[in-house]
Amino acid sequence: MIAWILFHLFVFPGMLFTGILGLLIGWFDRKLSARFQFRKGPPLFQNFNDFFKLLGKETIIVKEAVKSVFIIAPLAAFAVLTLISTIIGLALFYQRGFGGDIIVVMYLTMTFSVMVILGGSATGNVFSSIGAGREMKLLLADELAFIIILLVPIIKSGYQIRFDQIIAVQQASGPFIGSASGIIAFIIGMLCIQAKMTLAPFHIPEAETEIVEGPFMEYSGPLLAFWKLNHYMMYVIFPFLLILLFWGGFQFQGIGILWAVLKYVLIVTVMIIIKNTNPRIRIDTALNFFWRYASPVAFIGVILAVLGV
Amino acid sequence: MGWYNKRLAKSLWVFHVSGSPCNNCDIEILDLLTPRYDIERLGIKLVGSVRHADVLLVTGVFNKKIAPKIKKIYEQAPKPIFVVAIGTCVSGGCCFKDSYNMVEKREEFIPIDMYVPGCPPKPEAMIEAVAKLVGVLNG
Amino acid sequence: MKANKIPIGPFHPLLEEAEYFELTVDGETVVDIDMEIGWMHRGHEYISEMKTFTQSIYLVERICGICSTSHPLACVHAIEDIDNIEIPLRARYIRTLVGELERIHSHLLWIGLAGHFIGYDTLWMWAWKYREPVLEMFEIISGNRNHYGMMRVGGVAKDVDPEKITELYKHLDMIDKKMVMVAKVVRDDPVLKSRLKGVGVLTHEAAVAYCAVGPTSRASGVPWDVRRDEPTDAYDLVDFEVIVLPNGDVYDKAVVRVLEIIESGKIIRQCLEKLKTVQGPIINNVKEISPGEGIGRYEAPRGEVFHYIRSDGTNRPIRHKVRAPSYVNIPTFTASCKGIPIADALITLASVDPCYCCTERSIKIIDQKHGHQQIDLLKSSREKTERIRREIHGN
Amino acid sequence: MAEIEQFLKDMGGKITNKIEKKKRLYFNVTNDDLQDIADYLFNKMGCRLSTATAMEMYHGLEILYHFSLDKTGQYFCPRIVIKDKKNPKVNSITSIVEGAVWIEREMFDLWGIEFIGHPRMEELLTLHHPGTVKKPLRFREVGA
Amino acid sequence: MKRLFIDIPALMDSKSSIEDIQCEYFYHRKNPGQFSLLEIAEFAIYCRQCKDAFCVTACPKEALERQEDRLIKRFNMRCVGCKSCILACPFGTIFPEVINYITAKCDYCLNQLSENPDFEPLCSKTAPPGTITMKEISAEDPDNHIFLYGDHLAIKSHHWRHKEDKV
Ligand code: SF4
Ligand code: SF4
Ligand code: SF4
Ligand code: SF4
Ligand code: SF4
Ligand code: SF4
Ligand code: SF4
Ligand code: SF4
Repeated sequence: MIAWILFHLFVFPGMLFTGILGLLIGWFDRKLSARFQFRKGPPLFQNFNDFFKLLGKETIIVKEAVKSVFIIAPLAAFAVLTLISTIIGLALFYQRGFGGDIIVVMYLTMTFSVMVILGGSATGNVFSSIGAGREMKLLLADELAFIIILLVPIIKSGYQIRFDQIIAVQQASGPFIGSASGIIAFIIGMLCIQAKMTLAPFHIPEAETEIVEGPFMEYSGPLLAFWKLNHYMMYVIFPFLLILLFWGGFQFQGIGILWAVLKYVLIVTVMIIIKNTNPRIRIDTALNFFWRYASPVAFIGVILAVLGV
Repeated sequence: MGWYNKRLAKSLWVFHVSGSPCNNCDIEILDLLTPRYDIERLGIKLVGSVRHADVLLVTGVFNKKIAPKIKKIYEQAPKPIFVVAIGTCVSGGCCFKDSYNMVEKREEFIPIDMYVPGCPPKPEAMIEAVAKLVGVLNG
Repeated sequence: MKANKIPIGPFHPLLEEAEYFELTVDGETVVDIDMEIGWMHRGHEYISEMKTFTQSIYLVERICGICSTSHPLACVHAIEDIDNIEIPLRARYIRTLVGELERIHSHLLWIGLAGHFIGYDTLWMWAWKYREPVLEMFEIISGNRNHYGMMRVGGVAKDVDPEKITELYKHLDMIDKKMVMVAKVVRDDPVLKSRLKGVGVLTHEAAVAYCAVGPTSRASGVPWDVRRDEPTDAYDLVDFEVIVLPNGDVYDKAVVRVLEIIESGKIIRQCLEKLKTVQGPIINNVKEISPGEGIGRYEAPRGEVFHYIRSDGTNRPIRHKVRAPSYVNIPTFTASCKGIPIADALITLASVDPCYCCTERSIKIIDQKHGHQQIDLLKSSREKTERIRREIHGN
Repeated sequence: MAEIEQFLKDMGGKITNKIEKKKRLYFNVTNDDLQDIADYLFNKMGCRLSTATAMEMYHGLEILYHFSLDKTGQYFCPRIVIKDKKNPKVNSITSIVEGAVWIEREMFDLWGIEFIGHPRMEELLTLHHPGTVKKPLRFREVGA
Repeated sequence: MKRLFIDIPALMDSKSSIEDIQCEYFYHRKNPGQFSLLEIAEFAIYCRQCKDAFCVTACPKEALERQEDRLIKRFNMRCVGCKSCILACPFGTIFPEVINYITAKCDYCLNQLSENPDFEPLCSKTAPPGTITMKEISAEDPDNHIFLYGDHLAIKSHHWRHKEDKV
């Protein structure tokens, strides 16, 4: 039993699986982005090379930094993501869940953002602090909409707050994305993900050329490697979450495998296209957008879900 | 360290340090990133923070005002770090070596691993330098 | 405060020369600006005085990679001014050809960067893409992409053969079309227009008081262009217009530059046409420079480059003074930046084209009311563009 | 050249050692007359101050101002000779020509010439220099 | 008339290096004006004025030219300091250290002399005593091997023409 838990946590579908898949899909992202800019893009295993290289580098802890927070933040964030990926993966691949897991995941994603904020502000660097501040505001912006859309599958699955139940309902009666409320929630969900992963147009905290990579500016070596890995793991976690909540999860019989891969790649591709065709927006525009438009729309989705549409 | 070096060779992140150059080397470095030469193919990426760098591209004859800053930059970089000197300026002082405002030994401020001569070196020459560096790392 | 020490100044992601600006702001408005230079001081004048005249030409070429033919040109003009040395006609056309090509490449570089600064990256990519053929033309003419080494006292170092001319025509035809396109974009794009119009105005009076030169002053209605006022080389033999606009804002400066690109294209065509027929030597072999002083200037892409050379009859100068255009243009910030919103500060700084990378993208800002803080200029600049874009396109 | 004649007529009493070349006019003025000459050239004739060159000659330091009359391409170059190499002082023309601020600061930096009446007489190039520099940068004592 | 007087044999014999002599003009300190004087002396006094001058033919940059007064002159904007002329001269009259790529010119400190007739140039102060001096010399004195060149230069050396009784 313990062995299985460890296996799930560290190998499949947790740390190892998510990490590797994330790095691969990260390559996909870079390659596609390069094609958008008429370039060739990096080779397939680029992200692995980057990751292992960073592991071997020196870690510089800045004098001004709060040492413990500085070190713990990326590792804790990594642990949080591993946990999320395990929970989501278990639901997706083994149809296993536990009561309230959806709420746990919700809290964990929030914890991750908090880790970024802590890590950024721990460095004592102005630019990092600006980045951390922006991350905080972005969290404020997208969190409400994110929580609201989580309600939709819960309502639609008959007030089940378990992933396995949500999947079961969808497999029985078709994915939620087929319904009006489902599609609304899915679209808002995509936007929230874009913000949570700080991809364009919401890459405000990491604005590379402006504030020199934001919260992660002062990180180097293994700690930076973990931040990068975290980033790529999110490329797995969030699309999986969307598939799980709205798109009926994965089936692993026959054509189902292909279909599963397709679903995943489709979501990621859409994310990358959004990322490459949009300029950066301002933080208050983002706040405005989420509070004024996204959240109310998400709320309409919830009402529709209650009405059963 | 062979395995690690191979990883390193495939993932060189560069940071650009300019110490009183004439800009031309810098422009040619930027040219490397444009679609025409696209060094991301080789895993090379221009990063914005010196903390993320594996390679420092140094240009220019350091004048006395900027040299201490360059030393500081080097200290901020995580080791192992490679320093590639782009242009004749860094390697030989070019035509500025007689000036009163130049530091005499640039190596005192930043240990240089590789020189790419040329004024400015062609982008192809810089790519070759990278290839050499990769070759060294691969053993 | 540690913020002052962040090496954001000298070393910034997209290649910077080190230059340090200090803005004093009151709320959102810039009230004062201070600049610190000297990170690039290499003692050119001093070195030049230890070299021969011929060596000096190649030395001043290395003042900067962007104006890398304007300085040698002004330098040879100064040497030739000492003795009124005659230059063969063919050499004059070649000099003009190289000088105008450089103007195109430099202005394109600026337009691209200005686009980047206001968050208009398409323009950036465009401009830089079309800059490549210009560099190729340089490679055809001189064999090098950047430092051409074409100038000599009394002429030029390399000839332009007929087969080179045909190839240059090919490149030129291509660039010409694109340039008209770029000009159209800069002049007609509503977003660009409302983003740049009325921003960072340098009044006519201020331009005169600060002795500004080049596009910076011509956009403020100061109609001076060394090419026309003191025609050297082939400038009195070719037709071109001096572009002067009245308003002094960033928009006018941009328009002056794009129109100049088109004018340069015309000049290049005329030169190539003449080079087909005008034959003769390309250098007048100079034996000796007599004692005396000479002033040479050339209208570089950024304005008048000024060289003063004093000779004592030997083969090296006893005083060589160089004044680059940015040196007089940068102090105009004091006039043009006061009272403008922070979001406009960066593009205003960039508008005089202070050597492409002189302008810092993030600047230490001292807020008179709230103490020190860091504000991201590039960001606020881009945000404003975004805002205008929304207003124009309706969300 | 009408401008030169007019100039010589109005200011002829203040200038010495006139050297006339094609489109160039070099002449010596005294420190006291400098501001008058600059005022005349800049405000009355509409010249532009290209720059000023300081140089070290056997008899002391020289400052050569370059006023450009852009309409005709004519240059007027007033020259000032400072005999006192140890402690050179000149009247500043910044009150007349705003653009001279940096030019004069640079001369202070390189040659140690002090400009009387300059609003901000401090180094331009070596301001906040981290190391110790021998100032002024260019000045060498003759015979050393 | 005051002339700058150079005693070349004494200068060559003196142990101090010729490079140590300084010139009043700081900007050409590393290569002071005496070199140009020595060059003049070489071409004026030692040179045999070959009819078909080897040095002129040898120069790849056409920097050497025979002037109307039959003396050879080097034009320094053309000379690249290759020293071929030195190799070519069959009489060994051109000394390598004198033919410089970067040249400086002596103006006999005329400016300073006009202000102060008793002026003593820096070269005279820094040279071995007696080898370079500013002094009153009214006429050539072949018996003491003192020859004039131009208005301001007096050279003490063995003139080949005088030796062969051609003057
Ligand atoms: S030859 Fe070129 S690279 Fe060498 S010192 Fe001279 S300018 Fe520099
Ligand atoms: S090596 Fe040449 S091109 Fe490069 S910075 Fe130095 S002078 Fe400029
Ligand atoms: S004005 Fe700028 S681009 Fe031109 S030479 Fe000077 S530094 Fe270079
Ligand atoms: S006489 Fe004067 S100029 Fe001539 S070498 Fe002596 S010090 Fe120099
Ligand atoms: S050293 Fe000068 S003069 Fe003599 S051969 Fe060479 S180039 Fe000619
Ligand atoms: S050094 Fe000068 S003269 Fe000699 S071969 Fe080279 S270019 Fe020709
Ligand atoms: S120096 Fe040597 S290689 Fe050169 S020409 Fe003379 S003998 Fe030939
Ligand atoms: S070869 Fe010698 S002796 Fe003959 S002219 Fe030339 S320098 Fe004089």
